[in-house]
Amino acid sequence: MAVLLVYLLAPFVWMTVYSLYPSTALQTLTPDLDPRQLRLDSYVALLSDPTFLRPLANSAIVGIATTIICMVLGSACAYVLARFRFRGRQALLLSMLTVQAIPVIVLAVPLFILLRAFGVYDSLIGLIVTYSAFILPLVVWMLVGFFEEIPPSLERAAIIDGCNRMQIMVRIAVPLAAPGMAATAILAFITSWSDFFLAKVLTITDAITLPVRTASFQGLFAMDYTSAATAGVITAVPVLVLALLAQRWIIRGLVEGAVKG
Amino acid sequence: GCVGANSTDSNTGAEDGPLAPGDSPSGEITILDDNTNQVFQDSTIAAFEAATGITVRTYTQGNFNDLHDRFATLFAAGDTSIDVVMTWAGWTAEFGQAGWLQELDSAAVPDDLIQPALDAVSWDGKVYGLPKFASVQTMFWNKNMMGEADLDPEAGPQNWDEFVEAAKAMTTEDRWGFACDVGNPAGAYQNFLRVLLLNGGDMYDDEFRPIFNSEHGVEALAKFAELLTVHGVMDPASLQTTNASDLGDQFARGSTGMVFNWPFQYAVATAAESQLDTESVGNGLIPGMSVRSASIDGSEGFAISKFSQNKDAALAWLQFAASAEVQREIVEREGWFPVSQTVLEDPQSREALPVLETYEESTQYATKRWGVPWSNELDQLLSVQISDVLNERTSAQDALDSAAQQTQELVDRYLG
Amino acid sequence: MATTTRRPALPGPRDSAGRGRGRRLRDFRFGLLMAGPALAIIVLLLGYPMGYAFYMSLYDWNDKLGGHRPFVGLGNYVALLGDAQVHAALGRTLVFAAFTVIGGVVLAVLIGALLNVDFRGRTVVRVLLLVPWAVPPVVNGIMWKLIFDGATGIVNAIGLGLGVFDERVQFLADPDLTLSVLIFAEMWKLLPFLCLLMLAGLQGIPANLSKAARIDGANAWQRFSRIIVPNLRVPILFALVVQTMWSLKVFDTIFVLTGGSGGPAEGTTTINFLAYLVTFSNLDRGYGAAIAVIAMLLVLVFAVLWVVLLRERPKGARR
Amino acid sequence: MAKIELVGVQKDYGHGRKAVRAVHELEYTIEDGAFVSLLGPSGCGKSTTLNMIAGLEEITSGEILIDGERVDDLPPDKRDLAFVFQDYALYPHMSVRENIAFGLRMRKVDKPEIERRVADAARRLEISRVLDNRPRNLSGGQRQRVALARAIARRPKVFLFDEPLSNLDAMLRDQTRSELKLLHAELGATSVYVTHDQEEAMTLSDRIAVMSHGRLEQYGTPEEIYHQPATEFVARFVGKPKMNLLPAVRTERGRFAVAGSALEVDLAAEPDELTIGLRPEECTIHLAEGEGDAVGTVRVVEPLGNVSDVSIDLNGHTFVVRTPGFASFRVGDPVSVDATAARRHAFDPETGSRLGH
Amino acid sequence: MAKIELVGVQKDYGHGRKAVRAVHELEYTIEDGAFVSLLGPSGCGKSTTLNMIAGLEEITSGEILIDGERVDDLPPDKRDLAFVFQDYALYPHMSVRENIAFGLRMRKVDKPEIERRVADAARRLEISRVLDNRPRNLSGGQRQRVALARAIARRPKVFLFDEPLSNLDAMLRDQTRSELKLLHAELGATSVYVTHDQEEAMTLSDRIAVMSHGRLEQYGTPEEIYHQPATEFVARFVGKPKMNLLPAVRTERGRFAVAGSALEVDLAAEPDELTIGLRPEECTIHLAEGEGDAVGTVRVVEPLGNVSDVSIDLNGHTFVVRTPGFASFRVGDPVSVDATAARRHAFDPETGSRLGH
Ligand SMILES: Nc1ncnc2c1ncn2[C@@H]1O[C@H](COP(=O)(O)OP(=O)(O)OP(=O)(O)O)[C@@H](O)[C@H]1O
Ligand SMILES: Nc1ncnc2c1ncn2[C@@H]1O[C@H](COP(=O)(O)OP(=O)(O)OP(=O)(O)O)[C@@H](O)[C@H]1O
Ligand SMILES: [Mg+2]
Ligand SMILES: [Mg+2]
Repeated sequence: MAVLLVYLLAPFVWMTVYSLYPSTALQTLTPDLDPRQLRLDSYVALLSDPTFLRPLANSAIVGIATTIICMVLGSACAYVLARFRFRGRQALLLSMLTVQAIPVIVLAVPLFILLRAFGVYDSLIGLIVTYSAFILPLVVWMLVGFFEEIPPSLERAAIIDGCNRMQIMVRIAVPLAAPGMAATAILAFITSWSDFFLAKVLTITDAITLPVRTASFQGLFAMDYTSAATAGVITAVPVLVLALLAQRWIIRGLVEGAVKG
Repeated sequence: GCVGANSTDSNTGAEDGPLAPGDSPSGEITILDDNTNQVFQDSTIAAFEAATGITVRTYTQGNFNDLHDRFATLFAAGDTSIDVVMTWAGWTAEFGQAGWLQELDSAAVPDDLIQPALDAVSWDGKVYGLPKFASVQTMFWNKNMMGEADLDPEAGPQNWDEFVEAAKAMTTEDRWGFACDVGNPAGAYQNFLRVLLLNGGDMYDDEFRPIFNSEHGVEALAKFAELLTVHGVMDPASLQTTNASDLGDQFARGSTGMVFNWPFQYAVATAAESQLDTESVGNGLIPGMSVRSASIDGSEGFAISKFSQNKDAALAWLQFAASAEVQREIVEREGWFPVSQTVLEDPQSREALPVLETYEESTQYATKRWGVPWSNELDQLLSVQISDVLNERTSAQDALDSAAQQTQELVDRYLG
Repeated sequence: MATTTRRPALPGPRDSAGRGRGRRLRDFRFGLLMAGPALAIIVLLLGYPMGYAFYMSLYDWNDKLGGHRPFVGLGNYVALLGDAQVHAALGRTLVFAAFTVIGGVVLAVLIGALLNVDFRGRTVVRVLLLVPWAVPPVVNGIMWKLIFDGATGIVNAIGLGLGVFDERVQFLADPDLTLSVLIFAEMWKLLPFLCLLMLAGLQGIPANLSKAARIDGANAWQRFSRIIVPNLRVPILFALVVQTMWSLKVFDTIFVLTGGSGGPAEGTTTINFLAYLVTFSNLDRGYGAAIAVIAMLLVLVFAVLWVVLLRERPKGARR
Repeated sequence: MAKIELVGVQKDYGHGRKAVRAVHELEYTIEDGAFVSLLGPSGCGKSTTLNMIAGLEEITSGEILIDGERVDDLPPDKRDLAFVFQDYALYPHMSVRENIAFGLRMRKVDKPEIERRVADAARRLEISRVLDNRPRNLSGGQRQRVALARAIARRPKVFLFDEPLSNLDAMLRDQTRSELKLLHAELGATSVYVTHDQEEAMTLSDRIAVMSHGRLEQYGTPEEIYHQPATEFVARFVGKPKMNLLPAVRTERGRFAVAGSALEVDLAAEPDELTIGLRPEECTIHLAEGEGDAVGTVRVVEPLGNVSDVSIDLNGHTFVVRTPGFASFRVGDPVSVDATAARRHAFDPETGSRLGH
Repeated sequence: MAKIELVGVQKDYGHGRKAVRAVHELEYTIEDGAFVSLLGPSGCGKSTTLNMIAGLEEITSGEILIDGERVDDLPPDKRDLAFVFQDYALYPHMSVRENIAFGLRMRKVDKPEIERRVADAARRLEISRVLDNRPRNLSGGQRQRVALARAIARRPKVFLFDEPLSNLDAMLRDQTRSELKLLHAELGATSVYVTHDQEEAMTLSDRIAVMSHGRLEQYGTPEEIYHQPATEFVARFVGKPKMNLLPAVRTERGRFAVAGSALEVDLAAEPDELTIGLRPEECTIHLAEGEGDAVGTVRVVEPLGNVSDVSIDLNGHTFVVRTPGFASFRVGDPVSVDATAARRHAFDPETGSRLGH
């Protein structure tokens, strides 16, 4: 188990170390981990650099907005798919999963043209809408599983108690699926927060996101490992914190729905 | 930058012909540059605005590695929000051929431009922009290591054999005589092109037939590979080094005796964190095999987007950036080479940047880049072959024959 | 597909012939109102580009040829068949997928079984399993570069320090080694999720099954191989399907780990990455789109393959 | 106030050729204030019937009238009824108080009134102390009470119960059953109660509707059901231990012999062959004294404390007799059966319907 | 062939300060060939005891001997026993045939022998026709039989059952119970049977071990358990309807009055206060004729067919009497109780242990 723990943590820890020490101290055969060498310079530098803060803010805005859109539209859609029987339902559900198979590469150029046509290229709105489209199928797929787990008798009880469909969804189904919804929301956030490729293609300047900025420390004439590691840590920490805070729900939500035969 | 869809402007009428300087351009322009230069942001823009009355609405720096994809998407969609883009030899050919860059009239081109720098913004006889700085590789060496190896620290090796001997002498348990950056396709191409020129070879003949698999080429590649496989003087990490900056850092760490690198190496090697200083950095011509020396070009410039709505103003920026005033600053503050002969010959420049001397010397020898529309494909296929050679999976002859044959297909596709 | 069995038919409000037409109409309107926006976004932003991409793949659409883009029908697809670069990329993709998907799932089952045993600190390990999962791919790429760099990476420092290697190993210089590093990096990121998947599956297996097998005289390995694994069929299938999709889509890590090149010497250029290079570096959009379409088909083929391979024998079938 | 009439009610699931009839032509009336159980084995259509009364399922054909009014097109919440589900269907995200109040809030009852009713319902069911808990923190019995409280707080005309006790353990079930009976006596509202447990149906109901395969087998008081089962199915389903049902052939007029055995029964019936039914607790056995006396051998003795059930092998047929105390019989003992004191039931072997009185 | 002795067996879950004792000092012997039930409410340690006998749980202290040999360190498969689980624990991915054969295959029994035994077990339990099905395609009753078949195919010395009938519906449960009893008679192997259903324990067992809170309350034959309950717990737990247990105070020597009511009972016991126990089926009631005669009022009447249970309010205490037939009593009737014919049970109100004989 210790081995497993080291395996899980060591890489990330090493990157954190990298962000805290001058790279000259580490790029040798005997890394010098003298704590006196420890410095937060690179964090201070990055967190006071507008060209880094802007992407940070962009990512946060895009992540939150995407999550909200996905959860609102996704739960409405998933609820219908979970509770109504109609022809093509299975196919629709499956296609939600199949969307996962689409390589983003193939969509980049057409998406660009589309966003440009609507005047939302290189804007946060453009990213939000695009991410929503990519993440929604996954959200719907997961939420359908959660909604289906709600005992039908609860909804029947609500009908008897005088709820209409909308009220059932808002007052019964959604609160009951809360753990699953939380997990799904976090997944949605992480997915949009982590995306690199679409952000790379669909933004130039204004709407650059954190991963793009983070990757850009690999410059042609300026490979700044310390900053890259720092940016890596800064990019990863919010999702790590989120994931750890909500770990119980995530494990349940992410995995159990998938496992139930 | 927001995207203005298909607005028709006064300038579109001139779309078909090359662009000549207009009278008193005005208005706004948007510039998308890479992040090599700080000087524009720091002072040039203000000076430009003061001098011309044109407003630079936004000046944005992108990461060089990201820019290609962005430009490609922008141009493909006919984006009108960017007026000026950064360019270099590869992109000039590629985007120029795609019809995405505005051709310039000869009236717009200053006449004292250094040839390789002008080449970097030209393709197929047309000029698509103006250079913003010149960049040529020279040799840098670690004088301390030279001294420790009982070599004369002041005089670098004069030819390839001396170079190999010096590299051998400097290679120890944890130091290497030589290192380079063949880790990615562009690097592979550059390193090959350099030795090819050093051995008196060339990429194409007059009809753009690939001839790099000539005897010169094969011998050059073989000799290059021998650094690693026979002499053991090339740091094996060179095979994974994907950019010049890693190489520069490596040299600055004092673990490599000699590198062929771009001008910025000097600044890196003499910076505070470096193990070296002005005293211990040696600089000179790259030693040749069958010729005295040769080098490769990495000059950058600005070009005007075909979809720009204010090409006159954009041209004004291009010209301003190439002007002596700005070029001096680039030399003094950033350590790049100037694009104009005038500034190059100015003693003041020489004083600010000692390596300029080597640069001036190098202008006597072949300095090429061969930016072509198929640069990306070529880099890619060449990198596979060169990697095979370096890993001793194939011979230099077979590798280059195969590469030449594939290149011929590309030439046919793009020029046929 | 595995997932078709997953949705039990729930007794929802059902309508019968002749009556309740009003209710049906209400339901329909409600359904449309609720599901409509999401479906519209998905169809517009995924459906349209998909169609457009397919359309592009039917043209010799190379931006560097100027505006000239002749219709070639399936020409791009035909060209694909004879393209050595594509073949090589496909081969790499299969190797990568074989390790990450099959290797990943096998390891996940084993580790999952280990984690399912009660031991102190089990919860801690389970929670920490989320760490790799949450690390963004770009960061993942940077991280492994810092670790495996041939000149400055910590692995070399440790390896040399412990005397495991005689000299620095250039992990990222040799195409095959780099692919291994990539597989390793991806494994790190994906294994935890697969383990969680298996854990959840394992917890769904009644504890008494194992006890019954003990009474029946099965030893630990027999219980694992004959009782536990067959009962993990559904999670394994799900893992195979989604992991196949994810593995064949990997892009960010490759991009960052190899400085955007898919190198060295195309060593990490998977079919997906090749589609990127062709589309964005070479600006050969028609051909790139065709490669991407093929990549997508490949995923679907595998997904179907898994389902067929692991589908339960029809009931009553004899061994 | 609430009389429920079922008129030719049928229910099909699915459409067209795939349609399956779950309920066939139900026709009976549940009187105002009555407690009626729907009794039958799993899958016989009990829940379907209840759901149709509630309006949770549509009726395929026929009509349901509440107080003489057709309710077919009335949504459930307009029918003024409360439903207690087998799994209680408590809202897990609400406290007990909110659970009870929810139906009232949805009906826009004003706040003070809601509070009064919640308090009242909680008091009756002795759950006042757990009003602020979440359902998950309650025991099974408490949850059951919350479900009941939620129903009675609404003060509906009709209560519908779908196997409300089946998730409780045996002891709690018996206790709650008694309380349910008291509650109904107090409230007096019409109640329809679905169960597959004949004991529950017998002890609780004014009338029982026994169903099988979607059809009504018998509708009557517990006493009628027990003493005058209308069909062989009802006879077998009601009573514990099960009624002995044996094929019999007429030996002479008014006298029938249980197939192949020495057990003979007097019965005024016409056919040559019929199924005879004798309740185990109305028969007696004694050790056979001589060879001729024996009609069977003891197979199993199951002591229950005050009584023991003895299974006898009657020439291949099993015959059960309930005897008092810990029976002294041993497995293999030859015994003779005395059925003279037993009420005789006879059924048509073909149709299963009751013969004679 | 298989006598099981428990000597001071204890079981703690958890370690150190967090340890919880699930089973306390069990000490009894299960004779060879006997059918012994472990009876008690949920959580009393029945399964834990059974698992310790099986070797699925370790013993914290004490010893278990099978045929005089300590088995503490023997793994389950070396103890030669079969286990039938409450949820049957059939391997879902194997056919019925494979399920039955699995234990034999693991023991390297040769093929023809396996086939013979599988066929034999299937025949006995009448599941030959479903041998090639997967468990999920079987009904609950069939699954139960497969679990039994799997156990008997092994032909072990000892059978262990953990509530094997509790997942069956009432009818099937009664039927399977009888069959189980027959099966035991045929096979004669020592059987230990865990249940919380007193009826099952009574009807099936040679001896019953009643447990509560991890402790043994009484070990004896069904008759002893029923007629001589050793503790108040046993008295309350065994018998249906439940024994009436009421606090009583001595009024005069040998005479006790049930707290605050007119019901008096003769009893030869010493203490001033005790708990008196009377079985409902041993008491009778009649309508009170005059005021003075009445000792209580009828609260609930629950007809069961041949008998009815009448709950009486005895000055705040509930007293149940079982009366024959459909009782004619009505709720509110004043009645008097006659307990003269009833066996008297008396318990110490503090310790709960039996007083007197
Ligand atoms: N939504 C449905 N779709 C199709 N068939 C159904 C549906 N609901 C019930 N049925 C079928 O209708 C029949 C009657 O079902 P119902 O639920 O009314 O039985 P029940 O008597 O309540 O049984 P149980 O005691 O198991 O609850 C069954 O055969 C069942 O399979
Ligand atoms: N693995 C365990 N860890 C900790 N405590 C346990 C464990 N298993 C059982 N217990 C505790 O031991 C006690 C006895 O449990 P056991 O399962 O033997 O009860 P039981 O009589 O079989 O009950 P049931 O009828 O519910 O099956 C219970 O209080 C239970 O909570
Ligand atoms: Mg039902
Ligand atoms: Mg148990």
